[in-house]
Amino acid sequence: MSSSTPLLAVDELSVVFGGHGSDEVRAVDGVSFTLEEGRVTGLVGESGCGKSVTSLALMGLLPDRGVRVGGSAVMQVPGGTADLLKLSQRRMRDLRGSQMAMIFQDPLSSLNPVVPIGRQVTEILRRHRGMRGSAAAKEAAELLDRVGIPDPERRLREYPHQLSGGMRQRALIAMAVACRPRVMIADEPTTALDVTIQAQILELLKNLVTEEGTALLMITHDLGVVAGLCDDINVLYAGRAVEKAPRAPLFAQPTHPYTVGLLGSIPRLDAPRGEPLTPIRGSINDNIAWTRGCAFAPRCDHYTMECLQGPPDLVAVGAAAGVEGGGGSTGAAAEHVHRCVNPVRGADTADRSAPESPAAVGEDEEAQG
Amino acid sequence: MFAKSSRKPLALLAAAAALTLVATACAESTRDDGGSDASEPFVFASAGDIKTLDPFLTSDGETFRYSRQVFETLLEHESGGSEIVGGLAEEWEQSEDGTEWTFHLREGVLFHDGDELDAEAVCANFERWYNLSGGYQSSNNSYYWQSIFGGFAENESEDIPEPKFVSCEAPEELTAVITIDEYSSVFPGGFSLAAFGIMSPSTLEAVADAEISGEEGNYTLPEYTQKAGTVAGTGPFTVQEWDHDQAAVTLERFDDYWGDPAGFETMILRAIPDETARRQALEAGDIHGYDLVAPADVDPLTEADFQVPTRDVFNILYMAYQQEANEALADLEVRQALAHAVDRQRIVDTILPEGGEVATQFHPDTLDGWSPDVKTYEYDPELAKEMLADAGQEDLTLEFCYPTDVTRPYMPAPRDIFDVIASDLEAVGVTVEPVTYEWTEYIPKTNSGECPLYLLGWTGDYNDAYNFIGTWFSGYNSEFGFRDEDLFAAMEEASGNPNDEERVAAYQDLNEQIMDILPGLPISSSPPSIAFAPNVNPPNVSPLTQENFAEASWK
Amino acid sequence: MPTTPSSQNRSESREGTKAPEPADSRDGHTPLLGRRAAKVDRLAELMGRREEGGHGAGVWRTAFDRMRRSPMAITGAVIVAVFVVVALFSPVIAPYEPVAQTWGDEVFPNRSVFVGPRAENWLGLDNLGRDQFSRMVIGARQTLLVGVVATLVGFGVGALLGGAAGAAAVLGGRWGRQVDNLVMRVIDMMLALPTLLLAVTVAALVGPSLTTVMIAVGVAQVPIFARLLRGAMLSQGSRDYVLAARALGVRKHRIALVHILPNSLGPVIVQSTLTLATAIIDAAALSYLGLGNPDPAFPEWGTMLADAQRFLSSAPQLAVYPALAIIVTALGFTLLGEAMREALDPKLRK
Amino acid sequence: MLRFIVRRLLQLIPTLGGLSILLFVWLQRLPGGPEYALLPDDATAEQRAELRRSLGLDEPVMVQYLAFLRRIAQGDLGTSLTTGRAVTEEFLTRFPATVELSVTAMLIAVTAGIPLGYLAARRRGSVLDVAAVGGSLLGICTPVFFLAFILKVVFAEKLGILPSAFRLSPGTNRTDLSGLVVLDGLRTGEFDVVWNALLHLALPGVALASIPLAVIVRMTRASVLEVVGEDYVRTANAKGLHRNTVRTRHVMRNALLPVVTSVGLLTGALFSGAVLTESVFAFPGIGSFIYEATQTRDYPVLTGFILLIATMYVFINLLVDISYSLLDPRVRAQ
Repeated sequence: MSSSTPLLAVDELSVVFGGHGSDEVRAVDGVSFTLEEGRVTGLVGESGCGKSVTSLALMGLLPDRGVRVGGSAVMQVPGGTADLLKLSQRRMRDLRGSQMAMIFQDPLSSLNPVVPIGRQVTEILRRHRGMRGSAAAKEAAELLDRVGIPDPERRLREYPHQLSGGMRQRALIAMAVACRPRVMIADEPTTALDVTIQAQILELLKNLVTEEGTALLMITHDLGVVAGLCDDINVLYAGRAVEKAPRAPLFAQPTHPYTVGLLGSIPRLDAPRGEPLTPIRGSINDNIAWTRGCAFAPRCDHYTMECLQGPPDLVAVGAAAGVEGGGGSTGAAAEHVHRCVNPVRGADTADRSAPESPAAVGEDEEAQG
Repeated sequence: MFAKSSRKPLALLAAAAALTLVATACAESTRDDGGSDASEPFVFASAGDIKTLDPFLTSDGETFRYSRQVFETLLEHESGGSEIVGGLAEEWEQSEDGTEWTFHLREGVLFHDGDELDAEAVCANFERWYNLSGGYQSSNNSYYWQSIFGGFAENESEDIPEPKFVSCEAPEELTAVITIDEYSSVFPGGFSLAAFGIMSPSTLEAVADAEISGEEGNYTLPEYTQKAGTVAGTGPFTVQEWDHDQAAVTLERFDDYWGDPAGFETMILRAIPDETARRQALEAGDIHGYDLVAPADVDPLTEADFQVPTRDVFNILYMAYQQEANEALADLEVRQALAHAVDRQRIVDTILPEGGEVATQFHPDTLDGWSPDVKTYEYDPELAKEMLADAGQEDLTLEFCYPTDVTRPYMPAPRDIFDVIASDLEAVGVTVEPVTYEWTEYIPKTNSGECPLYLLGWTGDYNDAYNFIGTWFSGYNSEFGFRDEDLFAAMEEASGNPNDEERVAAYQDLNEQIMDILPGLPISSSPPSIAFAPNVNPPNVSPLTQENFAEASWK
Repeated sequence: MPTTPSSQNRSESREGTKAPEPADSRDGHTPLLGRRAAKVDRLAELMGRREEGGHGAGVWRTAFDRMRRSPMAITGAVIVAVFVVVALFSPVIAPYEPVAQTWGDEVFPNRSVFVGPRAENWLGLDNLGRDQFSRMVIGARQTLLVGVVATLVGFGVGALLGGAAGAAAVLGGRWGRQVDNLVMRVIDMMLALPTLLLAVTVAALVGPSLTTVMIAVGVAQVPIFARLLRGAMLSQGSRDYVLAARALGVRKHRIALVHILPNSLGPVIVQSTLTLATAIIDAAALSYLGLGNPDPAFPEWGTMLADAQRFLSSAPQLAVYPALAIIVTALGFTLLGEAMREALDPKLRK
Repeated sequence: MLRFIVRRLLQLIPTLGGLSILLFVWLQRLPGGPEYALLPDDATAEQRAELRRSLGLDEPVMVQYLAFLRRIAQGDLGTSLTTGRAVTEEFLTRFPATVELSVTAMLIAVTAGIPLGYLAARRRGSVLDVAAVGGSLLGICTPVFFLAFILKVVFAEKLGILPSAFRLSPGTNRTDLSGLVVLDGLRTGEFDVVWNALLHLALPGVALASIPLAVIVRMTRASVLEVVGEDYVRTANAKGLHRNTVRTRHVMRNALLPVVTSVGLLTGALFSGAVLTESVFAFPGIGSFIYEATQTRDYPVLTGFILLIATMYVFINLLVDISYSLLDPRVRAQ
């Protein structure tokens, strides 16, 4: 992370749903990261961990009522910087689509079923680039062509239900890149697609980043996607970052049990035959409030009483557990940080965790019951 | 984002909606509050649309209200009364035996189409009626002819009575002589019936070929009866249009009328079936008068300056005992017990319009033939219980019919009257099983004798006792279901007696006989009300409900 | 560090966790097994409160829980409960005979003299001197009867038709689809007849009576129930569990009766509640058209309202009481039905 | 598109055929058979037999049914027992009034209902929303005839600002082209007639609109709430489109689809409501005529009108389906 000022610096972002005291839910809780030109930053975690909420908060697309957003997200915009979380709705509308764009998970439901594709592409050109009529249509066709949709003129007249899944996602990407935004957020862009199409779409995204120098925030639960695309990775659990690191160290030396667990959930070709997978037990719902301890503790094989004494802080890997001071640091000093008092130690990550698990399961009757 | 947006297009939509509402709902500033403009049409609401433009074909009161303004009869009733006076005939006389009626017609009477009235024209009408065939011979299409003049020249069905009409001759231009086969007290009253309105010779020519097609119960009336333009009478109004779509008949003043010209240039008769809706329409200024005012509405209307003249009493409401429908009713003691059980005074006091009174006999006291000496049946539930016990009918169960959704001049709020009587009967231990029919079904059901107890009444057509008691008790009648040959014979004899005094005495005697055998319980006679807007000079109201609207005008 | 919401919370909860600390420290000296148990206990304690939310509870249970918190459902349920209680115990509640014209000599409708509320007659007298309160109370029973029977007619016939069509469509193969098609055409036909018009015609042709009203209103609801149940069964039929049951060789009619039908009844039950409201209103309309119950011994709100409209200007209360009763009762059933629908609708449950 | 319409038209055949069978059976199954309904009660046995012969009731059922169909096809639905005119003629003279009233009611319901439902959805939980939802529930639960009555008492009887009865003030002269008073008046330039007719339409129109209005408000609200949460609305917002573009092209365009369908289904409720509303306001349409027919048991009118209304209702829904398919490309594709 050598460049001077990041394109978008997110600091202590928090999103609270519910508001009126009763059932307050902290969906995102003090998440910080940066996006830089030409780099891909990943937000990884199971569904429900706060990834999508983070992206929607940055785009200003969360509903107005019943939501409190805290922290800051300073972005380089033409003529200076702006905190996305504090901009007026009107200003955000101007930025969305032109400076920042978003690609959504389900391409079918994300396209208006009763409006032709062409209209949905040209409306953004008209809005931000003032193009109309045939000029807009021509540009739209070029955009579709650029994202790899064959016979774009015909497709422009068609409706979303007439397109295949991959085609729809390409159309959505075409809309996202229509105004050459500087920041692009892709929220699980490949989850709903076939594997072969997934690869094509990822390739397309990768090319766009390298060609345009766009900063891409990649939100996914798929570690394969992360490994193939992301430069920096943030692992989120229950609304907080539990580990963050550049790609290489994270895959080589995951330290947070959750990250380890995620990696352990993937079948590996090089694993010995007959060796069981080591999934994380339970679901994202089996957690406790961060304020009471580590939210992951109920699912963690390594937790101790210490984990339940209060919220652990984000510290640089290697720092002693419980030592204060690393919290909130986002600078270059701590490239690899985690939020754990009982980190997994050692080098050969995934393989290591494997033998430990059965023992743990055997001891704890609730694990599989 | 979504929730804080500006509202321009929506505001437009909302504005459009508001405009529509305003356009439809905003007050009518130019609304007439009076009717001072003489050319403004006078609108009168009746309970139903007319059935036909030719009154001969119907027995429907709403049609007659129209036809009395357009057609005239040989004889009429005095304005506001029930005495028979000259109509198209200035004078008339009957032969000794009462079979020959000579009419001296008014001079210079013009039909609406320009024809002149003469004896030929009168006879042409009677000859036409007498010679009708096909669908016209159905009792549905010639009810009054059959009840007054019997059958036709050639009866096509055995059910049709023998003709009483013999001939109509015109010995002089303005003298018509009508011959019938024997005297009956229905004459001369029968000549005043609205069904026998005289039409112009040209009209008769035009309709000579008109036929009633279709089957019994499913007749299609000829076009001349449905569309204005063909029929022409001599009345103060001409019929301009019958708008089926609006259920409205438009009448125009006939400027060449022989008598005083009509007070209104235009008069519209319009149907509003619901009595409350009629009152509201009058209050809202949509109409200027209506008939059959509910008793409860009389006071509020009067307080609000509307005019509610009361007609004289010329009707009877009764509860009939059909003796064949329930054996118990064949026992005189039971009939009497039921009579003692009903508090008729309460019905008169609380439900009927002011001016109503308890009836002692099947005959209003305003008509000759009423007897002061009939047997009376006081309200006495204890006595009623005793009598029922004597008759061995402590557990009597009776079906009791009443009509729904109808108001008759003699019977406002049938259901209320039924409720009161039923509760009185229950109080003396009779179990009442209520049965209801719509009016059009009620008449055939009660006529054919299916109801043991039922409410019905009668408004007189003309001034003769026979029009009341003769209607019911001149022979076996399935409405009452009893045979009393002495009574029937006496009735026929009285009716055939051309001597007025003897006849009246005979009727008084008959009334006493009837109340002794008690075929039903006369309940009341009550004056039906009619209402007019404050700015109308109303016509003289008629006990026969035969108002002549030519007498009315704007104030 | 700025006092963001998160940091505030953190300090709060630290205080909150202090209380159980002694227990934890004592555990520090206990053997391994005990320590583990303590860990589990502590965890259970921390997670404890979320268990009540209950993920294991059935659809109906969760729906009920949701309804308990919905003001709409509570209002509706209270109205319906009051109505049903009044209807069931009406002879006990009514102070007088509803048909006794006890005060008949005090009311003069022909002179617009009416008697309003007073000590012995809480709602005054009607136009024939009967106690209005007693009539209203007894009327509740008649109204309930009409509503329930009409709904049962609609439900019964409709469920039979719709259930047969649905079962045939889901399980019957080609024959089944044809049966379904036939039944649905019949239902389409019935749907093409506007409900009240259908009821009016039936009532006009059969003659006015309480039975007529109940049948007419009920018949008008048949196609709605039929369509609803068929639709629900079709959507259930395409669920995986049906496929699984078939794969396991469960007999077809057993699948239909034991699996599909019970799972499809939700919307139909909701509709029954809503239909009760419709039935009460439609019955009132039929009474207004003169096709209602002619027997004054059994006062019914619709008849009372229709009958009292003629006194609206001189004694508005006579019409207003039954009108309000009808509106409030119908509202009660509608609120309850809508709340049930919302509670059961997975789309709205988010 | 054409194929779609043709297919829908073909689907109508069984429905209408079934309807005719239903009515035919009805006619046959009438208590005592049609000869009892058509003849006075005191008719003789010979008269009944004669009628049976003349109605062809002694023929085989299939022959009778075909004859019945032939008569329907020729527009012969019998003759009214009370007026003696052909049922079809009665229907046609009264139909324009009901069309005018229904269209007015529908216009009121749509122009007021959609914006209201939209605003209620947008300000969910606000006073407006509670009022709109509560009001529409109340609207559904209030008997139409009672509402009509109250409107009449307040605006016609007490305030006296609106007429309480009829389609036009009696005696209004107008040129009749189609029976549709407002349209005719606009075409001939008789604007006083138009105004007069609108005043007469106001109260019955509002009364008749109550139920469709309530339904449309609730549907629009629910539909908007659902659509607002859809992904494509989020996409549209993420594109930075203007609010109005999002609102019209993305939200309303989709939210109104179910409302369009409901408009078709609501015409049924309109016909039912017309019976009540027209009779309260003495509005001379088919509704008040049906009301009178129920009073007089005018059997041919009742069955004939029911058949015509049902047919019309089927065709209106066909039109709605077609317009729906124009609005929703997904339906067209199937």
